[in-house]
This record gives sequence, C-alpha cells and structure tokens, in this order.
Amino acid sequence: MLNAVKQSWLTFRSIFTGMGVTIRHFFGPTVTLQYPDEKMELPKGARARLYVNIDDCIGCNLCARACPVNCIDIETVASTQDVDLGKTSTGNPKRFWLTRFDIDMAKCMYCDLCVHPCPTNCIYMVSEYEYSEYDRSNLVYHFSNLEPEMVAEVKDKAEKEAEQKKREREEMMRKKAEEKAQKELEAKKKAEEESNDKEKGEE
Amino acid sequence: MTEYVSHIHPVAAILVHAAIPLTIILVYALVAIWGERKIAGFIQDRLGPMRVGGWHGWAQSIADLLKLIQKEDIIPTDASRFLFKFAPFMMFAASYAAFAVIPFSSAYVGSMVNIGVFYLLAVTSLLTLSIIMAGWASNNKWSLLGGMRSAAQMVSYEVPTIASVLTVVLVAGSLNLMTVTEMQSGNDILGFLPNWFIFQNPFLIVAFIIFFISILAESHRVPFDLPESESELVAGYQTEYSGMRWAMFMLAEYADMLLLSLLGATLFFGGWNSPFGDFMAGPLWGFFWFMLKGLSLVIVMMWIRWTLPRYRVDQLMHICWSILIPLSFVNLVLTALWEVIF
Amino acid sequence: MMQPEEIFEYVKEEFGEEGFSFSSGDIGDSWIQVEAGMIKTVSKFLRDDPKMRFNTLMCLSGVHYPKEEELGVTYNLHSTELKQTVALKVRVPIENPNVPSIEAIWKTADWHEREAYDMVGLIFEDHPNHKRILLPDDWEGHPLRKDYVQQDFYRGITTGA
Amino acid sequence: MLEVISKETGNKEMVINMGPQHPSTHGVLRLELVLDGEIITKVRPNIGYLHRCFEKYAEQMDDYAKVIPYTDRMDYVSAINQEHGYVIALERMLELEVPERVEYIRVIMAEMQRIASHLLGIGAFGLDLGAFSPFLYLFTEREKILDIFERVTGARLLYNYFAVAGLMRDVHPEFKTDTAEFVKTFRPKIKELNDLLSYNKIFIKRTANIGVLPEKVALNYAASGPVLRGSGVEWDLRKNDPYSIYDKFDFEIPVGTGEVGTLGDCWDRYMVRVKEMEQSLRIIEQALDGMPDEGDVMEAIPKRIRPKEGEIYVRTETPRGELGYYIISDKSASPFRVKARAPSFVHLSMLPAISKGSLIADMVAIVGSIDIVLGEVDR
Repeated sequence: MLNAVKQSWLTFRSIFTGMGVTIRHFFGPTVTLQYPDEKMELPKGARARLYVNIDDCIGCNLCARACPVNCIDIETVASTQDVDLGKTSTGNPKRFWLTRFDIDMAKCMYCDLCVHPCPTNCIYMVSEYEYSEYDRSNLVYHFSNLEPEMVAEVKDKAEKEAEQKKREREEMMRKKAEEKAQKELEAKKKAEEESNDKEKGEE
Repeated sequence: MTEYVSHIHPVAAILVHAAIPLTIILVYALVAIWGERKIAGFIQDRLGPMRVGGWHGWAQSIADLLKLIQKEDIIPTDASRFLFKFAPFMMFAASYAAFAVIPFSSAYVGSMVNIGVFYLLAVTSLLTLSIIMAGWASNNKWSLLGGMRSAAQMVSYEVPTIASVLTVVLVAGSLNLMTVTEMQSGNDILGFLPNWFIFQNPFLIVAFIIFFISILAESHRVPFDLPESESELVAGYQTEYSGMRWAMFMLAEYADMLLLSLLGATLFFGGWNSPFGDFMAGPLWGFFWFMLKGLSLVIVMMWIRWTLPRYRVDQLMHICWSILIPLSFVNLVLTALWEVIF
Repeated sequence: MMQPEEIFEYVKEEFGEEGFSFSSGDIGDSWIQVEAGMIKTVSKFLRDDPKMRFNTLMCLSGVHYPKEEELGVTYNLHSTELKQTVALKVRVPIENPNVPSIEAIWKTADWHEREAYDMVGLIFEDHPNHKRILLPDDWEGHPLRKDYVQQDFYRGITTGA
Repeated sequence: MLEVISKETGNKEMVINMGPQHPSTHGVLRLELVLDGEIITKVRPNIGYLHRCFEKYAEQMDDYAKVIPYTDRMDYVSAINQEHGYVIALERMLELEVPERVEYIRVIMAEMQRIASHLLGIGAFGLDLGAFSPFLYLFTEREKILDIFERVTGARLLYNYFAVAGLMRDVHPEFKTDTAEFVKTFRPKIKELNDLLSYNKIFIKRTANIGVLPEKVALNYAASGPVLRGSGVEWDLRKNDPYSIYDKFDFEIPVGTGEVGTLGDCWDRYMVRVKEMEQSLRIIEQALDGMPDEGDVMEAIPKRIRPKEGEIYVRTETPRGELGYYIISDKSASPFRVKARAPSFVHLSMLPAISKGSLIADMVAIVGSIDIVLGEVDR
C-alpha cells in the first residue's frame, strides 16, 4: 500500500518534471525559419549544385572519369590550326572546342569527386539549391556555350582539317614513296650503267 | 430564452436547441484543432501553422476542412459498407447528443432533464460502440486491434469516471446538472473562495484527479491514446478512413474532449459561476466563465499530450482496475462519511 | 592472446595436418584454410576450447573466385575473452558449392549464410531457413558472382538492366 | 474476418504485417507477426526493400576512392563513421601514414557524428513510445551539429569527407570555436532529456524489463555497440581494439546497469546511448585541445590506389556497433570484393530471439531500442 502511494507519487513527480520542461520550451524561442520568406544562408563551399565555368575548361575529361555515377558527359572537337582558342585564366592553353558539356543533376550525388582532379578549377559546387523541375530532362544542364551552327561549323572544319591533314599526310607519304622509288630507280639505273660500263670495259 | 422560442413553434424550438450546441462544437473544433497545432508547435520550439489566413495561420483548420470535403471518399473493397459509412456519424452523434444536458449558462441548457448526469454517461457509451463498428467494418487488422483496444479501454474507464461523478452527485444530491451548478454559487469558503465543489471537500480533490485521468482515457488522449497510437497501430480504427468521414472522427474526438472537460467544469469548478461572486456574473458572463473553465482543462490535456509517452495496453488496464477503481470507491465511501459528519 | 600462426599450430595439433593450410596475401590478414567438411567441428573446437574461446563470429562473407572456378566462405572470428582474432576460409568448387552450416554454433551465422546464398549461391547444409534474404525468392542468379547477368524483367517489371 | 484469420494459420492465431510502410519500423522493414490476441508468438523479419547493391557497385567501380560516397549511403545517419572504417581499411592495405592533424579532425568529426546519430536514435525511440517533443528537441541539437558539418564539408547528410590518408578539404578557421561552443551548449540538454524522457515513469514502464537480451545470447549473435554494452559487456572497439588515435583519449565505456529493470532491457540500451553522448563530448574536448593548427590535410593523399594482393578485415566502432569491411584486393585498381558487415543487420537478426511473448507495443520498443537503420541492413 505504502509502496503503491510512493510509486504514484514518483510517477506524478516525473510527469510534472516533464511538463515543467515542456512549458519552459513553450515560452522559449522558436527555431524554425519560414522557408520561402526567410532563407538559411548556406556557408561558403556548400555542395548544392555543380557549376562549370566553361571559359576555363580545357576538355581534359578528368571530371567525367572521376564521377562515380557517370553524370558528366563531355564531347570535344580538336580546334583547327587557323583558330587560337586562347588560354584559360590559369594559363593552360585550350586545344579543344567543347561541343558538349552536359551534367545530369538528377543523377549527381554531390560527392565532390569531380572537383578535385580539375587542372583549371573550372568545375565546382555552388550553393544554389532551388532548382526543382517538373520534367526530369530539365535537370540536365548544358554548359557548352557553342551555338548549334557553330558546333556544326566547328565539326565540319575539324573534319575538313582532319581530312586535309590526312590528305597531306597521304600526299607526303606518296611523295616519300615516289622519291624512294625514284631513288631506287636511279640507283638501279646507275647500277645498270655501271654494269654496262663494266661489260663495255670487258669487251 | 428557451421559453420564448417554444412560444413561437415547437419545431423551431427543437431546431434552435439543436443548432446552439452544434455551432459551439463546430467553432470550438476549428479553434481547438488550430490551437492544438499551435500549442504543439510552441512546445516543440516550432511555430505551427503560419501561412493560411494571415495572423499565425488562423484559417488553417478552415482550409483543412475545405480540403477534406473535396477528398475522394475511399471505402475498402472488402469493408462492411454500411457499418463503415455509418460509424463516423454515429460517433459524432453520440458526443453531440450528450451536449443537450450541459448547462452552458444560467439562462441556457438544452434539456432540463433531472437525470442529466445519467443521460450523459449513457449516451457517451455509444462512442465505444461506434469505434468497434469502425474497427470491425474496415476489414483491416490494425483497425480491428484499435477497435478492440478502444472497447476494452472505454468500458473499463467508465467505471472510475462514474464513481468519481457519483461522488459529486452524493454531495450535491441531484442528477440535474443545472441544480449541481446552482449549488456552487457564492463565495463562502474561507470568506473569499468560490463555493465550487473542488474546494468544498478534500475528497472531492481526489475525485477530480481520478475524474481527470479517466477522461484522458475516455477521450483517447496521451498517455492513454492506445486505440489510435500512431506508432503501433498506424492509426488504429481510423486507418482506412479518408476525407469527410475521417473528419467526422476528428470532430467527434474533439467534441468528446470538450464535452468531458465541460462536465468536469460543471461538477468540480462551479460551471457558469463567476469566480468573483456577483462580479462579472450574468447569463453571457456565465457562458464565458463556463467555456473558459472547460477550455483550460482542454489545454491541460493538450499540454500533457505533447509531454508524455503513452502507456501499454495492459498497463492501462492495470491502472484502471487495480488503482483507480478501488481508489474511487474508497473515495466515494469516505465522502459519504464526511457528508454525514459535517 | 595468440597470433594466427600460433592458433594454426594449435588447431593442427588437435586435428592433424590433413585438410588445413595457412596462407596470407602480400598484405593484410592471414587465414587458415579449412576443408569444407571439417568446418563445423573446427568451429565448435574454436568456440569451446579454453585456449581459443572464439565466442563471436564477426563476419561471414561469400566470395566468388572466377579464375579457380570456386566459391569461398571467409569466417572472421573473434574472442572477447582472450581478445584474439582469426580468419578461417573454406573453398568449394562452383558446381557443388555445399558447405555445412555453422548456424548451430554461432546464431549470427543464420542471416550471414542466407546472404551468402543469396549473393554468391553457396549452399549451406542443415541451415534451418535456407532462403534468399535480400532478393525476392524467385530472383534469377546470384548477383555477386563475377559472371552474373541481370535478368531483363522481373514479373513483367523492367529491372533497368 | 474470422474466416480470414483461421484460413491463414489454421487456428486462432492472426498473422499481421508490420511494415514495410509502418511508422515505427524506421524505414522499409517488414515484420511478420504471428499474434495470439496482442501477444506475439512469432516474428519473422523480412528485409531487402532498400537493397541498393553496395557490394556489387564497389566491385564495378574503377577506383577504390569512388566507393567512399557509396559507403556514406549505407548508414545515412552516421555517414562519417562509415567512411572512417573504409578509409582505415585502405590505409592499412596500402600501409600509409596518416598525418596527425588529419587524425584529430577525423576523430572530432566521427564523435560529432556519433552524437548526431544517437540523438536521432534516442529521439526516434521516444517517438515510437509516443513522446513527440523530445524528438524535436533532440533534432534541434542535431541540426546544430549538421550546421558545423556543413561549414566543414559542404554537405549536411552524405559528406564524402574522408579521403585515403587525408581529407577532401581543410576545416575552416573557426572550426575549433564552433565545436567548443556546441559542446558547451549541449551538456545541459542531456540533463533536460533525462528530466523529460529518461527518468519519466511512463517511459521506464514501457522500456524496463522489455526485450531483455542476456549477455550470452548477445555474444552468440555477435551483437556489438550499445546493444552489447546494454547487456553489461564492457566492449568498445575504440578502447579494446583502438584504431585511429583513440588510444590517446581518456574516456569511459558506459554499460547497462539494470538500474530500473533487468540487465539488458530496452532502457539499458537507451541509457547507454545517452551516457555515450557525454563520453563523446569528453573525447571531442580532448581532441580540440590536442589538434595541431598547422598541416596540410591533402598532402598525403595518394594519386592512385592500387593495393597489393591480399585481403583485410577492418572493424570500427560506429554509433550502431561494429562495422566491418572485408576487402579483397587483386592488384587491380578496383576492389575484388567488398563486404560490409553492418551492425544493424546482425542486430535485426536477433529480433526473433528477444521479442517472443511480448506485445505489439513492446515490439515497437524493441525495434526502437536496437536502433536499426535500414540502409545499413540492406546495403
């Protein structure tokens, strides 16, 4: 009996202690932010979205290879000799047209692994986090700044140059081969002449 | 007022009598649901609803109501259709009907029956039935468990509730709630305390504690919210309900909470009597004091809700049968002795 | 506390040379290779012997060795009393991947063995509930085999392969 | 309905599915309960709903380092601790020396993560038993830890912060003051938690003598972490098999005492977690004092990871228990086999042994007290 009274008293006391805690919180400050009106400021270096400074990209493909989920898709075309693509802000020479640089943010898992290998620090995470879309295909970000016509032109040019180079190379090869043949022919002739001379001398 | 209306036409009188508690319940439910969310929010360092309607999201419950009306009414294929549809309305009807005998003010009580307490306790028993009905008709095992738990719980807790109410009836000598309230008028105790029953007799304080614990269980509030304990039974008997039918359950539950709190206010805290004697007294002030007392009890129930974990079903039964019931009967006898002696 | 080599010597004393070998890679842990049929008796000995007292089985992993066309089970044992660890290994041919279950010795092996069956297709004899654990019961193949090809459809749902 | 019940088991028992969508299974776990009334006669846990082929992915990556972000995703509540085990395994395979500063930062981060994870575990346990408010109070504290993490790593949940023999980036200059501030404000919150929940009589009634796990059974099932310590076994890998620089710190191993019930019940497991948070605070304080201010955290990271042939089993103490990585290398750039021995997986397997004869409500308490994360169970 006494025990039951004691137990009940302890129960009530613990309940009142708990209620004391909650009432203190009732009058205490709140911690929530009213999201669309107030926004939390993300710290520097927050990983919320991938961004590519395409002007600095040299098309080395290192980020695409570092990605565990293959969400980066890069296509490059070698620049032709008549165009100088200049240098990046870090001083690396650019040698490729970037005809495609797509990042599928729906696949991206924000691991930061693509950021570290970049030689020109042109791919990095930014703290923009409000980019929901109704259509998943809108989450594929196209970073290449070339117009479609430009891409076609560049590709065409590159193809032509490659073809020309090929042709030149072939030409050179042929020339070399011809020269070689010529030389051989001459050598043959010489040999023949020599042998003729010999024969003549023998006669 | 009542006499005046019944002068015009008997049907009009019935309609008016039906409309007054209904309005009170509906307005209260809208405020209480919003209030509970606000209280929960502040207790948990949050803000609660903030967006609908401007100031602190006051229109949140209205928006929710509109949403619930528009929702698709889903009935499980294998459900017992009639019982499934009927249960929420029966539950609401049970708690609504009980309001008839609650004296809201010195000038208004729905029905001046002289067995008010008896009627009220009898009608609220229908709640149990409707919960079992809902749990069974859903054809869902979780619902069934919820319904069964609820039946056991409410049947058990009715005993201490009745015993503690009887304690008051013993002191008052009447089953009419209006008479009980009138007996608590005046400020005579120690010269300044109001004549409320809770101050009149030390055993009535014990009776009130038993009564309060029991109504927590009767209206399924934490720590006794086992029929719908969301972490065990998903949502208990409400699992399969959606839209307006679910809203009816919600409404009935809040109405039940108010009903039992108002009953507590009538029995122990002087009903519509002003705490300051004749100061701020009168029919309208009476209504104000009455609702204030009732709502305070509701707020305490909410405060408990957001503080405590819940009991297990067997512990709940243990508390009822081996602590509350013996205690309440001992208390009843002691009160009777007190009454004989003094 | 005994080193794995000493444990190997001790076990060899008990059971004889037959069916045991001790090896290690260029780096990392060394292990005692045990013949499949003996694993249960050896485990029981390791658990109960007063100088061994390996009272917990930390990990049980199934491995597929495609070059040797074998499946393997690695048991990482540990003793909380004597604070020593040892690894046991069993290798069985892929056509007949039967290994006695040690569920009766360390209860924790129950789920680990089911996972090994699920993932690489080892069959544990006398296991009380020899069913797949992570994949559905009617899944085809064992995914952690090196030559695993994912099925195109599972009950009419494309698997994205 | 009665026909349905008897059809299933042939007698008056009822089979009920708890999950995969259920509020207190902590994710997608399905428990098949065979009930006699509300008493459980049999439990069959069904897992695999969150299986994401971690081990297969790890084998198919062309680089050991690419696996690290996947380890985060196993136990998403304590990602740092998952990474820690994996990078330690690789460091041992490559026999690399880790700079001291890196080790200190790692320990601080790991202990902070342990607190964050316990906060969630304890909060969710309270939630399972119907106590709503403690959960949100603890979540507020967890947010503070995540804020510190976000400033350091840039992410709030899945960090990919540890690299082999280094870190992905250096901490910011205010890291030490931020962390010390958190430690200071967090201590009183533990007392508040004890007032509100731990010593609440209703809570004790719900957890004491429930789901008792005797020491022998715990060891036979290879339980670890707070679950094993709750059964009174003083076993902590940070002390008993020290990795990283844990041997430098002075801390205690809290064990279950059976204070309010039987040794090894739900309350003991819960209380071990609460006490462990205090010990973690002690470790953090000591680490903050000892942490060198200068040093490059990225200097020692190897350019390519290509361990020699061999295999290794490395275990570390995560908030949930012993996390083991069994890695086999075959001299190539990708692992031949990675097996993660997840503590939750092991703990869940002993559920049938400790929950027989209890009520549904106890089942909820037991599942909450062993604090499983389904991401880790299914991997």
